[in-house]
Amino acid sequence: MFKRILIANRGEIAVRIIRACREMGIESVIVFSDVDRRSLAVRKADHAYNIGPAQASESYLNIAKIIDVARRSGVEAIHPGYGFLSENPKLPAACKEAGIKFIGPTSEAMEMMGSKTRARQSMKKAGVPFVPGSASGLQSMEEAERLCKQIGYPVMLKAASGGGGKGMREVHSPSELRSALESAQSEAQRSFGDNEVYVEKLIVNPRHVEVQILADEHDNCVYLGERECSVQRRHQKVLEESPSPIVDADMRRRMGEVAVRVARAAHYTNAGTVEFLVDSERNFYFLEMNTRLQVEHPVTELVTGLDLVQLQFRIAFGEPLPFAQEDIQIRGHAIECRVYAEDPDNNFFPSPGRITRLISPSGPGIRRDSGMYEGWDVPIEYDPLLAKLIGFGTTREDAIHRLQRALYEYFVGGIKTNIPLFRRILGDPDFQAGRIDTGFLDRLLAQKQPAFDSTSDEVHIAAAAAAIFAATEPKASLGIPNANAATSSEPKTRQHISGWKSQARLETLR
Amino acid sequence: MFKRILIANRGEIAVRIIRACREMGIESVIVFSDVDRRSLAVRKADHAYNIGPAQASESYLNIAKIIDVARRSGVEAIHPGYGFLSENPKLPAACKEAGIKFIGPTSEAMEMMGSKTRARQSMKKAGVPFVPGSASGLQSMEEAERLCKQIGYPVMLKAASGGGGKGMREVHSPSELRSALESAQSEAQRSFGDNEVYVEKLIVNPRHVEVQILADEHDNCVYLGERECSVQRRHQKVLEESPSPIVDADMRRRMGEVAVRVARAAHYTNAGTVEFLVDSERNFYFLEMNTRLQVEHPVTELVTGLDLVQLQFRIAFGEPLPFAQEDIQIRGHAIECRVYAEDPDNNFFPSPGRITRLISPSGPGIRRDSGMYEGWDVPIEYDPLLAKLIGFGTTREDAIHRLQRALYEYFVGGIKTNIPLFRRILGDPDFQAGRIDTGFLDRLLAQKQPAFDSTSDEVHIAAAAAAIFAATEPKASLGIPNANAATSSEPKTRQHISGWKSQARLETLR
Amino acid sequence: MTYDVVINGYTHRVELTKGETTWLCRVDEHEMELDAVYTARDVLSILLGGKAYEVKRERSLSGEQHMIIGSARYSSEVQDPRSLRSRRASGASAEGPQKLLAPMPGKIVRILVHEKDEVEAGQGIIVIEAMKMQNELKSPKKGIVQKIAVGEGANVNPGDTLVIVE
Amino acid sequence: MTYDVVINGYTHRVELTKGETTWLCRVDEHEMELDAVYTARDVLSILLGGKAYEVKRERSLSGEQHMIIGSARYSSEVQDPRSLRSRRASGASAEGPQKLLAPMPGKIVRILVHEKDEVEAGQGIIVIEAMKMQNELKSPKKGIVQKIAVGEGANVNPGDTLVIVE
Repeated sequence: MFKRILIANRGEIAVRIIRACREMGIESVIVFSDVDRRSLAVRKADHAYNIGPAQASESYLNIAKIIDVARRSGVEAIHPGYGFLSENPKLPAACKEAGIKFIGPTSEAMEMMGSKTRARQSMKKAGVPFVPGSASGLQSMEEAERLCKQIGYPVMLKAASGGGGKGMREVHSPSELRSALESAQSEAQRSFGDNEVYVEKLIVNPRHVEVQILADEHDNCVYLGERECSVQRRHQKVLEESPSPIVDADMRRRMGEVAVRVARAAHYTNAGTVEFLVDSERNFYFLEMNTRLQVEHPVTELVTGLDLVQLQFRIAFGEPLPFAQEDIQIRGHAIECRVYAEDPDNNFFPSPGRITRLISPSGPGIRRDSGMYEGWDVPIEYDPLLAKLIGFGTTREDAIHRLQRALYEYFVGGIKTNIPLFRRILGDPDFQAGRIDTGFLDRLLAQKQPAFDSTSDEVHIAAAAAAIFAATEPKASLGIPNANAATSSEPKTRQHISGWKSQARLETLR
Repeated sequence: MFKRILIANRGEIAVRIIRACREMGIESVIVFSDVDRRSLAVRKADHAYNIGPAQASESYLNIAKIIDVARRSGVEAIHPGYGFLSENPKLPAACKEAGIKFIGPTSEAMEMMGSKTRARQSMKKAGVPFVPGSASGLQSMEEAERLCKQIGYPVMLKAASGGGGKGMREVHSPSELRSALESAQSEAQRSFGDNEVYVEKLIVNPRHVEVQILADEHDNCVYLGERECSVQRRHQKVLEESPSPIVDADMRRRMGEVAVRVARAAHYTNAGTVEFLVDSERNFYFLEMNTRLQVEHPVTELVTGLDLVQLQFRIAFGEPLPFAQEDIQIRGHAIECRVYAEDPDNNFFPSPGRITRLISPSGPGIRRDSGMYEGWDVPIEYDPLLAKLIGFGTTREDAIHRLQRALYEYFVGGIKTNIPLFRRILGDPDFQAGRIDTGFLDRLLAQKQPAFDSTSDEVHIAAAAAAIFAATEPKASLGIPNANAATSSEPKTRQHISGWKSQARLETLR
Repeated sequence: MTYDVVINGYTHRVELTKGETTWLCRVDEHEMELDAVYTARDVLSILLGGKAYEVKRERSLSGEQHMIIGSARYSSEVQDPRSLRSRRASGASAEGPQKLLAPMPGKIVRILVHEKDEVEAGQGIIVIEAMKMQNELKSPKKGIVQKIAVGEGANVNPGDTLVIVE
Repeated sequence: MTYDVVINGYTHRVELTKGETTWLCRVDEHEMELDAVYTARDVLSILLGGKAYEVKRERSLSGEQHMIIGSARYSSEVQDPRSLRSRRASGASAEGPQKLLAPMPGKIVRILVHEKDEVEAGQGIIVIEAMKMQNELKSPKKGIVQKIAVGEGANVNPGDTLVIVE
């Protein structure tokens, strides 16, 4: 196995990969930006190198710096995690040039899948089912109008190099087309440095179901069941589960076989995910392939009993898959909650800052993949994902109750998180019945919250407790007394910002 | 399902049961002694009642007080956990009288299994394999001498109402018999209020393998695979795993079928465990039946995907088992470490006191069932079990590496724990090869530790770090600044004891 | 001690008296004898009769405070009735011109109104990008856009005035 | 600053100089420039060149201190060379009569020696029960049992003298 590898990422996924390294006896090398010196990943890694300022473009997105550290630290391979450079074919290319193994697919496979339009073309050949739409980028407003008319409204505009919902626009009538196209193109340009946009038939309230595949370098490829990812906000996944409430054994086999066909058509290797749209008749259409480890990979690990990151290492090292398709058994049900630093009471605004108090759930059926700890400052520069809380149960109902219990225990102080949102989702009758689609969460958030009874016993306890806190901890500090720098390298900016922030919040709240 | 139940226990198992209640929508009622006011169980329960002073005899062992609270709080059932009253037939009897459901077997089944000698007699009828020995308690020294001669030395003396290794003595020659018998009888009297002792052939370095069974009240009974519990210190289990490295599918079926026969012979209901001794030829002999939930039940939960406590509730409520024997599938491997408050460097002396720092492991394949938290004072009056760390892996090797990684992360400050012991066990070649028996741990502890290199880089870092701590936190307190009483009800004694303790330790260390 | 405690917008009068080992506590008309102990900073274990509550205090740097009891989350503000300051702090109104301030550091990616436009309370006014998310800031009140203080593409700090609605 | 740091019984001379953002640190003959920051009380993150170490300080109420680095655990004692006190504290010897003290609260269940018995260092002397465990206390030195200060069945507090070995 590899002796030493580099992790070109941060946050919970960097910690996840470091843990897999330790379990396999591989030395981990982490790179970090100035604001991540105290990150949990740096605490846990065997080696750590600063690669510059907070801005990702000058650190986590800078291939030259990462390859340089890889050379200096003498690693044999690089794991990109998700986000950042994970789907940028230039990284595997640079690795190849430097004689370092990239833990993921080849740059060719990545490039092909990275461009939605090129992917469509080759997948068509492989006989993969598709949502009707333009097989290539829109060259002009005129072409767009013609195609949309021909496909029929509503349609969806998508960035060819897009992902994570950026550069996507729904268009319900010809009148909306021009502005939608322009903003989609500008967002695509801003997000991916490529303004190519294509058009697809819009399937109203589809489900988003994806299939995990693993392909080794000896022509073996298996599917590990599906993940239901329909609970989304602004095209961002919020909660995922496996198996999907609507997928039975037969549909699982059919989707899995298509997914394997997709992977083979792209000569794909290592772990990948094939995303499908599923309509109300349970027809599924190929959406795209994600050429990396997914945020939500743990739900698949819990129902298959496998470790995907360890398997990624084995595949990259050239080992054949240790099992065949028929050895894969799905057992039980797993659900993942993505805990974000955002304020559900205030339009889900980002909520960076110091975590002053952290009480984490544990116990039966609970897995926690976290990048935070008490006393840590959540930086303002990066994605707000703090941790993933995953619940396993014998049945879907058990898994829901597990998570409700765990959320009951979970407490993050100092910053806002979306933990209350998950209490709402898991308690919703439609969710509990498995009646979810990509419109589910918006509908839920539009609902009125149940009326509040200001005379309940619990309210009296809350009032009494607030008074007791005030009487006994009048000016207890928000900081962690001893969690300061041994040297005076504490970033001053943070305090400054906090000061501003509090004033800002107070005034806007008026 | 029950609306409300009472938990007649404390520590991690009380928390475990409270969590199961919350997941099933059952209100939990906890009882606590004066020193447990701040226990994690009281924090998490829905209702909590003080039942008196620290001494178990006046609180957790006091049936009258517990039944009284059960009546006042209007519970429908009582879960005894393990230890304390869990194997005392008087509790189910008192429950029956009070019209409260006991979550466990009937007092009759418990009584029959509680007396090793009576158990032997009826199991003999059921054709259960036995270690040769006296079927009844020893009446006199003369009878003891005659029987031991007839069985042949070495022999083992055992308390008839015993458990947890108390009242057990090995006897290797007639000359040792008298003193061994006397001390076994006195310890049995002290521990169980019953000095009955019987004798068995001593199987040298046996394995200790037990089978989990579940029996509902509709005559269904299944086995859930086995647990290997051979890693013991002074007959106390330290680490358990499932499956056992030496049990194959055929042996599992044969042991399971015997276990079910044992349960049926005793008209047993709810969860129980049948313990076997296994000799070097993999013959297994019935040892005893534990008529309660076991400390080590989580390893079975991880490899079966079931929740034993939730199933206990269902069975006690009168539901039939939701599955048949053929539905049970064992997948993967799980290992449990029992984290005790004891000092491995100092003869495993108990180490109560305040937990000043707690960093707990999490992430893939790690389950933590804990009764401790940072700032909590571990009381001196009870069993030193603080928490259970359970690792799951696709294979036994994976599970070992998981736990090694988790122990790498685990940190408990302020008191001593046996965490370093597990690092030794999991790193031992014999353990890794599955070559373990009840003598394994004593042999391991007798081994010299590898020589220490005082010039390694890590030693220099340790020295530098110690100096930096001294330079930057010269008199940092051991207490948790804000974790003091809102009212002045903090037990004074603790500080007093701590003061004494430190002095005592210092002097004895000379 | 006496406090006015605002829970989810409803004000309660709380009278606290510290007893030997418990708190005598009067909330509005309700007398309660609470056994309350800290188990950690910001975490109280409270027993009332047989009922057990774990109350966690959630504080954000903005000064907001919530009481978490199990799955329920109550916004709470504690006022000392004798203190004028807190009175004033809570006595804010929507009269007069309102500033729309940047709630977080970020970049202005779109401005959705022009000066002199009429806007509804809650209408989207400006889009700011932070933590890789685009967030729409809404008008604090119904009125006229008096001034737009920033341009698209500008980087703003928390507290910067973005727009004034008259 | 200069310290004598005893790691697992071996004394190292440590010279510390606080730099701008790092510590210049000389351990015996080794010069190191350490980037050391606290991530929590008793937890240091240390970078040396590319190597990363998390060092956790384990302190027990008895005053013992260990440095935990990954799976390794080093007993450590820090002495200020100028301080006599620490010298004396560390300069303990096994000369003269030694008291065997109760290390924990508990109950004496068995006494294994008699006064005037000769005992080896490490020989079992007395059995005490606490936290539901029986623990055998061993002789601190080779010598003669001078006095047995407790009887079987007695309850003892930490620090109580149990036996004196001459």
